[in-house]
Amino acid sequence: MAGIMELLGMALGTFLIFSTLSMLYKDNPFFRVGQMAVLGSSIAHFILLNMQTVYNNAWTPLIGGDILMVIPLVLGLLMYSRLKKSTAWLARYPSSVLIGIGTGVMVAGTVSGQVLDQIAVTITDVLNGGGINSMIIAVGVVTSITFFVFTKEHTGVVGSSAKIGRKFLMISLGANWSGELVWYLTQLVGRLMYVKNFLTALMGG
Amino acid sequence: MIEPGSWLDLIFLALMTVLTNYYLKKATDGTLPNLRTIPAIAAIEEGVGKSIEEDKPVHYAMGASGGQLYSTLVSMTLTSFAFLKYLSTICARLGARLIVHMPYQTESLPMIEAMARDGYIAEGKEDEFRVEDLRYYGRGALAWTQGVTASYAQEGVGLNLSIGIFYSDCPISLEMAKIMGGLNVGGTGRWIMVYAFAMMCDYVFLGEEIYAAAAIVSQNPTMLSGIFVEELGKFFSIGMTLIGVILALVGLNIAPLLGV
Amino acid sequence: MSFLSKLGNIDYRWLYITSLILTAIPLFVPIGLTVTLSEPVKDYYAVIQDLPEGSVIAVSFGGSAALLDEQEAQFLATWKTIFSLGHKVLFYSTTEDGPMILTNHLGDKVKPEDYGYTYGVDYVELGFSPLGEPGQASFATDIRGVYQVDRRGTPLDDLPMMDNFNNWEGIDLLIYQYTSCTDIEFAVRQWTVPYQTEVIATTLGCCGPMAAPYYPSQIAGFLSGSGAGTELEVLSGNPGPGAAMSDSKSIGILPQLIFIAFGNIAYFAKMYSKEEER
Amino acid sequence: MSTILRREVPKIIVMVFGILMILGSYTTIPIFDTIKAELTSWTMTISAVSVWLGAVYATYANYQLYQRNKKDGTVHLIYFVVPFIVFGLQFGAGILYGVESAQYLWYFTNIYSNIGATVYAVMFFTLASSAYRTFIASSWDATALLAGGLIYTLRQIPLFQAWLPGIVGFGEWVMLVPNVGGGRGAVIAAALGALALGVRTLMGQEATVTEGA
Repeated sequence: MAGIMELLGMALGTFLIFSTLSMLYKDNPFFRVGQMAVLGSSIAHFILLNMQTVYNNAWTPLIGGDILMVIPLVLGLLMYSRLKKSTAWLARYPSSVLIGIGTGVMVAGTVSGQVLDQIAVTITDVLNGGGINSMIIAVGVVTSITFFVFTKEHTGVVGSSAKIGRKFLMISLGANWSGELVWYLTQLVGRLMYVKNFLTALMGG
Repeated sequence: MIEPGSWLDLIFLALMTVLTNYYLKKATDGTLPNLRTIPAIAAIEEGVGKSIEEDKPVHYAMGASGGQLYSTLVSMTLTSFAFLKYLSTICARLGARLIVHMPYQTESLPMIEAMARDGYIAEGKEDEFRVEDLRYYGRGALAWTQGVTASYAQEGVGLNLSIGIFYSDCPISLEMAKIMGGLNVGGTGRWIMVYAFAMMCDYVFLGEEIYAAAAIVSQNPTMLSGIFVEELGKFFSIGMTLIGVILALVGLNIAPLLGV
Repeated sequence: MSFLSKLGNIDYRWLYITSLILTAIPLFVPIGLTVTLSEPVKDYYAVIQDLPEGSVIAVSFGGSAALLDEQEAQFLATWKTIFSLGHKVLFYSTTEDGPMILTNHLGDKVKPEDYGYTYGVDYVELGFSPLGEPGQASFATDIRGVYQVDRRGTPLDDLPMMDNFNNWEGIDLLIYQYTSCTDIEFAVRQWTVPYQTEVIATTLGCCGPMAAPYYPSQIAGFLSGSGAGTELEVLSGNPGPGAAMSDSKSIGILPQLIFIAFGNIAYFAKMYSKEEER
Repeated sequence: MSTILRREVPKIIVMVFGILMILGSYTTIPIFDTIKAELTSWTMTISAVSVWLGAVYATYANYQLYQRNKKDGTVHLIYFVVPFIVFGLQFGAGILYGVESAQYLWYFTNIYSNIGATVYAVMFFTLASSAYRTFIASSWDATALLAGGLIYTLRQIPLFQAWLPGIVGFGEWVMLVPNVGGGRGAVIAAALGALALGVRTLMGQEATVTEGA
């Protein structure tokens, strides 16, 4: 049998499930209260976890002698300069550090991972006896890239290729929709199981 | 000294750098050819007009996780910033209220405020910029989608422009804006979520189109130059795939040339 | 407007309510449908099975508590499979929720100790670090650069399993678990491409199409969604939460399919009546 | 001077840090590997330190909303205080007992992860209504969208796996062949777009990095 706190938690959870779903009918105060509760919970959770990250990744190494850790701490604090108009520009420094690092990593990984390798895989599939399927994939790759060409009007050969590419893209979009739909349906089943478990616990099951 | 198998990557990057410089020069001279039109760009201003007519705010959504500065998706974040600045300029010029639904990454918030404010400054109306219309919801799609939906319901939605890094948050935000009568315009570079935009938006930027559109709306020659560089990359990809497949059919493998 | 045309304008809320009711019914009245196995799942299972006993598996765990309904079946069946084969496991969490989920799983649902495992010798849990792609790259080259201590605060050098083991060279298989669909690229770019580490993946159903282009050349097998979790449960003979969900999904989807049919009937009815008018 | 500090220095920072990361990826020189690992750990710290900034924006917006709506009744006072109460209780539990304590997990499970899961459930409905509206075979493009969606849906549902044995193979084929063809093309195109922007950024030519009030 569930304890009182567990039961209370499940009751709160069940209320929040229905308050969230109620928005599908129309806006209402229950939805709004639930939304505000989530806002508080989400920010609290995020702050706590980040405080833990600061403690583990920066503070502990710093007091352990890793003096370099002062730099990211100061850069992080500079973000707050945005709150005052006269100092707002200082926030560009930490932003630039992050963008520089992000861009460097992205550029280095993207050339092979998402361009050259993808072309190579398309080719080797054909080479390794992928048969008609590998040819269909190759046609899909070439024609769908053509769809994204901006400097040529989509007429003639480019237009025909782009048109075929669009069909491939549409099938892919449909498949993506389907993958998400069934996932979300699973989530709905999970929430209904939660409510069922609450009702069972409430009845002393 | 050079990581084995990285030569082609480096050559590719070096070529892109040289070409960017070349097209930058052409862009500055005003000799770049025209780009095909993307209807969704014109829809943005139309949507701001609609919002004013209906006396409803314009919403800008970057995605619950759309503020990634140090990830591999940083390009999409920067693209989103370009659209935000463009939108805030139009809103300031036409007098529409702009609500920005910010992502959870707090490190991106200073830049978001800067971009949103920039448009108002450009139109000489900084006093009309409202910081309280920059909305923050904490971490996760849960708080973000709930907050955005509540905002649509409570404050109305004229235009909803959604550009950036979207995960499983846009199916709610886009559909709710649609149901509540908003004009949906948007796109993401994350192919997996493009379906939601294709199905729920009145005007959509399909995948990679957001990069091209950002360059066009920025009217900045440096950004336009990038489109031509990536176009060459596309022709290279098409060419390599075609040649590679044809040669593969006769048993020749050019994949090792690609570093694989 | 004809009856058929009206089928295209039904209030969405009817779709919502019928879906809700039909999804709920099988929870009270189970049907018990059979499961068909797919290739990526069979390969996923085969890769773990084919490892020599005592191999080291790294689990990059990016689980989210909010998404457990979709993935818990995959996780539990995977843990059971690994532990029953006696492989060593190095868990590291890339999401905040990761350690909490693992606490629940390893401390309660699938206890490694029940399979004769000893902490520090047969498995290690490294805790959470927000590893994006750069983090994965760092982990692959220098584990101690990212984690000095395990989740319990023990220095890695004090754990027997971590002796002479600090990078990709000590890892025989990476199980890459993620929920953000494009993150599959992190594994490909930072593990498969540079080190040819064998990688299998587990993810959400919606991410399956995005993982597919990398299978089987760069990702040797993958599980996407609770359906794949159910398949792994069947394949490995470890029944779990996946099976219970199957029936509800089967029935809950029906209104969607019917409404799509309605939309098309209405469209073609309108087209037909226009043709008639002409 | 001011322009240099405000515009040029950030540009240089972007370039230097970006190039350091590229060197860390493409060279075998150990120092660059070390720098890359160090910088990576910095990103987490910078990001984590800035976390309270979100709370500032949220509090300000919430307060202003309350000020604007308070004349419409006490319900707005409830909307205003609820996030503070929940924040206080959950944050307090986290600080006092730790984020892995039963006390904290009570809030985390019943509010945070529960609503998180429910939001995904809501998406089932929003996807359903959007499909009802758009999955109409009104053109070849729309038919392709409908076909991709429908076939893969049937493949994933146990009922249809039992009723239509061929659907599993056909659904897999759709996912692994035409979907891969289209998806791979889109991925390559988007990667090139991101790369072009990345190269521009590293050259200090990306407007969004250097502009901004």
